[in-house]
Amino acid sequence: MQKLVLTEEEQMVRESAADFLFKKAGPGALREIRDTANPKGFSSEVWLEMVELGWPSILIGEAQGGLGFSHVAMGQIMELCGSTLACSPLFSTAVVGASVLSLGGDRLALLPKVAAGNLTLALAIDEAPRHNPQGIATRAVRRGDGYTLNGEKTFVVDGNVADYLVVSVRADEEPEDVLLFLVPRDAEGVAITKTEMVDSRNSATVQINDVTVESVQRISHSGAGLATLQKVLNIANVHLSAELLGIANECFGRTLRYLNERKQFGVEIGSFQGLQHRAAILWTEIELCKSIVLKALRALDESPEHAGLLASTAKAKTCQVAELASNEGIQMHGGIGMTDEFDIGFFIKRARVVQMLYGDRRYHLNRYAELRAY
Amino acid sequence: MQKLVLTEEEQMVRESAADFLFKKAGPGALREIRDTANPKGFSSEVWLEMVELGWPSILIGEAQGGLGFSHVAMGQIMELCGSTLACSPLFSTAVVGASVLSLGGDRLALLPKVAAGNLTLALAIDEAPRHNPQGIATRAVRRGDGYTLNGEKTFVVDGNVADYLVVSVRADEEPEDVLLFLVPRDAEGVAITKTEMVDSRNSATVQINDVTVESVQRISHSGAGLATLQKVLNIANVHLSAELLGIANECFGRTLRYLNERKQFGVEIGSFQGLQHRAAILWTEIELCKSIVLKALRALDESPEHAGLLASTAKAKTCQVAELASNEGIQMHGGIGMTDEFDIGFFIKRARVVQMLYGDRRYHLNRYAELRAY
Amino acid sequence: MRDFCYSLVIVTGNLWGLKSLQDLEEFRVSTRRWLEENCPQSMRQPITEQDICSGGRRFVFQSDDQKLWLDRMAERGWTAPAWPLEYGGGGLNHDQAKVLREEMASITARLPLQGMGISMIGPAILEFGSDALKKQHLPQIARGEIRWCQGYSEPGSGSDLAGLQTRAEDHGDHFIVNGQKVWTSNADQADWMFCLVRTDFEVSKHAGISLVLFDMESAGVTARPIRLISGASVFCETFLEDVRVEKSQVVGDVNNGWTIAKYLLTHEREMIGGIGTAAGTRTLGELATEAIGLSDGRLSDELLRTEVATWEVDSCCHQLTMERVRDEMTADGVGNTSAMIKYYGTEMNKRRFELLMALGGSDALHWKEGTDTQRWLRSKGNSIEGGTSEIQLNIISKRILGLG
Amino acid sequence: MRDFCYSLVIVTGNLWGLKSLQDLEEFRVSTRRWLEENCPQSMRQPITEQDICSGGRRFVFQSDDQKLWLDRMAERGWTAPAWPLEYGGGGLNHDQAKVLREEMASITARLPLQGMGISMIGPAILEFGSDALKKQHLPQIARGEIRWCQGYSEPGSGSDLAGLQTRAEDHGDHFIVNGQKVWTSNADQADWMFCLVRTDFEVSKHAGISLVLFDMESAGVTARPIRLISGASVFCETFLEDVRVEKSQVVGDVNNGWTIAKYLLTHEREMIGGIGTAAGTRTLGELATEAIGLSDGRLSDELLRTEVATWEVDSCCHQLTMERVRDEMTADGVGNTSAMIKYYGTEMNKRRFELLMALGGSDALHWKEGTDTQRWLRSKGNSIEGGTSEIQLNIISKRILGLG
Repeated sequence: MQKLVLTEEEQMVRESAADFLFKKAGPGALREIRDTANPKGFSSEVWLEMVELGWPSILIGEAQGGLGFSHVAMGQIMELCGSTLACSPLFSTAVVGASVLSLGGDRLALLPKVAAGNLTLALAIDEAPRHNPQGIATRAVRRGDGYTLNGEKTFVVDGNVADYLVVSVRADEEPEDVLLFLVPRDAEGVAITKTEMVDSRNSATVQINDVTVESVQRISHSGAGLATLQKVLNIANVHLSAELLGIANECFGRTLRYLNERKQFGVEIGSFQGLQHRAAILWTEIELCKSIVLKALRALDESPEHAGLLASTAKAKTCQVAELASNEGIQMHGGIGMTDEFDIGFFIKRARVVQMLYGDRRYHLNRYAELRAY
Repeated sequence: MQKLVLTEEEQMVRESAADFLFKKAGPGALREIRDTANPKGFSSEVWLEMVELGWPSILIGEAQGGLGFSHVAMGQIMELCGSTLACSPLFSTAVVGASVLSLGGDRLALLPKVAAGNLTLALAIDEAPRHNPQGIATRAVRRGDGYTLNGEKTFVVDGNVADYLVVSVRADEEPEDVLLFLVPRDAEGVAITKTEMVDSRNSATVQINDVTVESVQRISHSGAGLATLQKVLNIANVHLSAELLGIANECFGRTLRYLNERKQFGVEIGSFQGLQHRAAILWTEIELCKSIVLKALRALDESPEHAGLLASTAKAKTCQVAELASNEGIQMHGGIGMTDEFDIGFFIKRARVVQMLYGDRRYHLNRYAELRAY
Repeated sequence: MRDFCYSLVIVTGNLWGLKSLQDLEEFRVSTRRWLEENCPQSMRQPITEQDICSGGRRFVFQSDDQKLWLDRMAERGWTAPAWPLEYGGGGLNHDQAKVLREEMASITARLPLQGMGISMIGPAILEFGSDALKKQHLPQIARGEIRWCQGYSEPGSGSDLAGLQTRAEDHGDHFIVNGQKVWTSNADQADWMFCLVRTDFEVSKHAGISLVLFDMESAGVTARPIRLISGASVFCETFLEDVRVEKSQVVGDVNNGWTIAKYLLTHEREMIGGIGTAAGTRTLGELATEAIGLSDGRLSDELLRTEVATWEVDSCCHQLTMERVRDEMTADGVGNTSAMIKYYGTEMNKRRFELLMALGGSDALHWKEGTDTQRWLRSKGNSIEGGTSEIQLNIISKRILGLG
Repeated sequence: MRDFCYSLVIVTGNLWGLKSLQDLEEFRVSTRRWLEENCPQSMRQPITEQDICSGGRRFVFQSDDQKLWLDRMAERGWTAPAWPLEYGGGGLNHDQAKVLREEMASITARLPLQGMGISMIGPAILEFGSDALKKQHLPQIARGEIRWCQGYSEPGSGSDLAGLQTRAEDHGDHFIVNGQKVWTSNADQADWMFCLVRTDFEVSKHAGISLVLFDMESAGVTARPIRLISGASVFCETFLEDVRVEKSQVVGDVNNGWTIAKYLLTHEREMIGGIGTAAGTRTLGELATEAIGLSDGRLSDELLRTEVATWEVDSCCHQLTMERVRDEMTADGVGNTSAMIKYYGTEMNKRRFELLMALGGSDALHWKEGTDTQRWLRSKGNSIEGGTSEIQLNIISKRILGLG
């Protein structure tokens, strides 16, 4: 069993990612995207550089033109995307999209394009405001060799910019399973509405009206759609946990610096034990998050049979701590933390979106208990 | 609507009770009862003085030889019994027992005896470790004019000393309702086992083997047993909330004094902001308890239709705060708080018993939500 | 039995109490009748932020009814029910004022006028001001003619309010004021400011402060709105450059401003503490039922069900505590207990909005003006403005618990 | 791609790493075989408090197997696997010691010997002691011949450990010690004490402390057990009256005891922090299922279900953190992070017992020796002994976060 420390190469990935992201994709970049109402929701320049760094190819096998590197390495990048609030299609394409295609097995041919950064994807699964991957009203009706799809999806991250949508549906002929289809964003009958989000990032609702798909667009083997989706969601949630860790950690770091700078009553506010103890507790909670996130990432690489339980453990814990860290961050910054001019507000906004995506703390605590059979 | 302050006479009851209880029935008295393994579990002298003060007659109507005074007044006494850890049959007899008989309606003739302190009662309803007043396996089978009872009851407070037990049973002829019977403790077929409790107070398990009761021993009107029991439990839980408030308040008061006395690092530990803020939060929570307890007591007197919701609100809140106050009490006392020699340990022990009796925080939060229809 | 029976005798003998209860009942009946006849139907709807009548020179009434209701209430002095009649108030005693509140609540009558004038500087002038100041300002406030803002915080002095640096130089019959205030609510809308300034730099920081009043149209006053994480806000930065303030406009004595500031902070705390109760709106349980539905009569997410019930229990206890504190109120007001009300109320409000966010799911993450999403972000400021939660806990531990 | 691909090259080239992994694998195989052959079956049962072998002059073995297991392990030095061979240890490196732990765990082999000697004073003597002290004490500890207790706390110095007042007067080749210690675990059972004493009253409080060793049978040593809220305890008050301590029994230099004390406190914290994990016993989820049952596959109390799951999630994260901290460990040990382990572990243990109390209902309120009820009360002391939670938070905020 691997030790719970980064290997040398994982550490190098982390350092080079930090180097790049803090320089090019920090909160200032997000502010610019928001204030210029950039319709793409990310900087093409930043994304191109990520591609050049090989990030979209990390999780893709060498046979499909990828690096076949580890979830642990990708998780370091995701954590730092949390710390910097970097906007890009990386998560939806290189984590979620690449995993769907790899695990689905039937559309491997697209993977080299993903690895090369020439194709972006978005997962369109939820239909209600609260995550429920099995609550699918979208229907597939068999028509000749293909299907006709009808339904509506919400909270589709990057749905407004991705080349392809991965859409979950149910067919009357296989009511127990979930079918996953690859649908071009510009297919006839697909209507996309970008949603203005609190974190100023991309999300969309997708209406699917009589959209015709061929059998070849189906991603999952017959009978394996639900299992594939669950595996993808485990992967997604572990990487979201890494992002939440990054958010919490950066919120805390900024707060700690402020505690050492801001003076009231003639002394640094960090000299007040009331704040010290809260900072110490928060630091401890973040240390716990570091451990579970690393463990869950390793499990994706080495023991996927534990990935479900560890994914829910990690998401439940990081949701709790990111909420605490972002709330404490604002409170300890005082009035200045409430102003839009100051960056700390961007972190609480992003935190809540990541918390909610693919299940919040409550969802994953419940799932944890279910997986533990109680 | 009455103001949320004590009336002059309620205040006088409170003061005279404090006067008596702190002098005669404090933790020292409890310690003596424990260390001498007093089989009665209370001091007869203290109980006689309570009788002389008229306490058992407070909730009994004037027509039945009582004072017909208020729940608010009785609640002050219960709160102070919490603060002093006073042992006596007051709660089981003068709060619960008197209420059962008054509300049941069929056995009013016993009330003058209760009012005069000549008869004690104990409520025997629970059969499992966690409160569930409707989970009754004890059966009543009709036999001639009376019934034969069989079953087993647990956590029967004062069951080892009371003259009469109030036993809840179900009969096949009225499966929907609960029947309440008055059973003499020394009736044939009743076997009482005193339980050693963590708070060194009285509790017992009661085995009921072919116990014959006459119809006249039935307390509740036909079809009204469950409703009576629920009303009694509302009353009981409000007064237990008052006791929990007293426990929390006294724990806090003792802790506050210790914070101002104990020196470490050359200063009083109460000068550390980390402890100050926790003390301030605890004080605030206790203030909230004072409000809900007073409101719930008033509701028993003035608007019993709200008593159910307010009883569960009060119990849920006071359970939470008594747990917090007793835990913080020990922690802030440090090592000395862990020694048996010091009194603070008696409070945490008593708190957990009162918390559990007739439903803990979880039970009452759930009941609150049910009563609010969600 | 001794003390106990004795006390019963006293009660029965309380005939004076009964008499005053009768008077109060008559007042209730006449008040109810008057409200029924004079409160326009449109002023009996639950009030939202946009419906508030804040008065002032620039205020534009949203309807004739709104103006009518203000005028009728102001005529009776019921915009400020407890102020003396001579200063435009209603002259009601504590119990009568409570009856008026209850009767207005029973027909959900809106408050005819709200703001810093009625709630903050009015009571302070009444308590500490000269007779001239009372005559000048109170009737204008009660009639809703002048809107006020509060100049307290500065960039360098937030929690440490007494560390303020705005400087007032003595020029004989007037001061010249220079400095910067932040978090001035509605400074860009208000007509007058009550403002803490330093009039003596030589003494200890609490001793050299004065409370002064000036017109916002005075030369040298500039207000600039602040954008918050929740979007546009009522807060401003206010710059004061050589602003002339007459000495007659000092409330109380020069260099005695800190006493009045503390008095006002108590009022403010109590006001903000009430925020957690959100009266008149639907309960959290109802909102939860609507958002996520019931299954078998229970909210369909068990964790949220528990959290909602816990919140409602705490909220009920907090509301009752505000009621109890008011009922126990002495002539000095609620005093330091307002720190508890403020602390707990703002924490409750933050918890409430976190729960609303959870109930709303991804829908609650949409960014739109005037939504709960913005109010959720805005709620984070509740435990900062008007004295942080940490300051409230300091007040409780030092002034109430005697620690440290 | 640059850095990234470069790094891949490095890994492939790490042949040395592979070689050492092979060695480790061989060590694992031989260890497994030896344990299989030498660990008595009865020593492969989960261990409870009563089964612990603490050694010492007065220790009575509970079985022949217990003695056999101790002797066999002591012979290989595996009672203290990482100590040098010359002092009776096993001479294993960090990775080998981990393998030994893992292999023992895989057959649930009990620790052959536990106590203050192995965990606390042994490592301290190894780090700070003279060669004579090492030769005198370490082999005896490793063979389980001498049991130790720790004389740290005093009635007046709990959290402020450095404020201790026990006085050691210099008498040339020895000290005469006078004072009182409290919370001395097993003082009435132990053979020797390691004890903090003040050897210089003139200097700052941290500078005048020494760590001395003495036999508990020395004249003037009296130990008296303390009764706790949870019943009988291993703790004692220890009175020291004119106790003679040889100067050769000072660990490290005179007046340098505080350095060693801090080192030992780190060890202690880490040990106590592990308490929250309760390895080898059933999970809280299993206990909950047994106590309150399932309905529709869910624990029949939804609130407890949530609380149990929350606890298990936190516990998993805490265990992984202990693992991670150990994996990251440098030559200096885990250092100040032990404060986090101690703080969180003890809070977890308290939460666990509160949940067990709730699960047990009224049955858990019965007062019997050796039950979870007593353990629940005992757990309250976890966040006090070995440095309170508040002290741990101070350590974190000052030494790790650099606050104040």
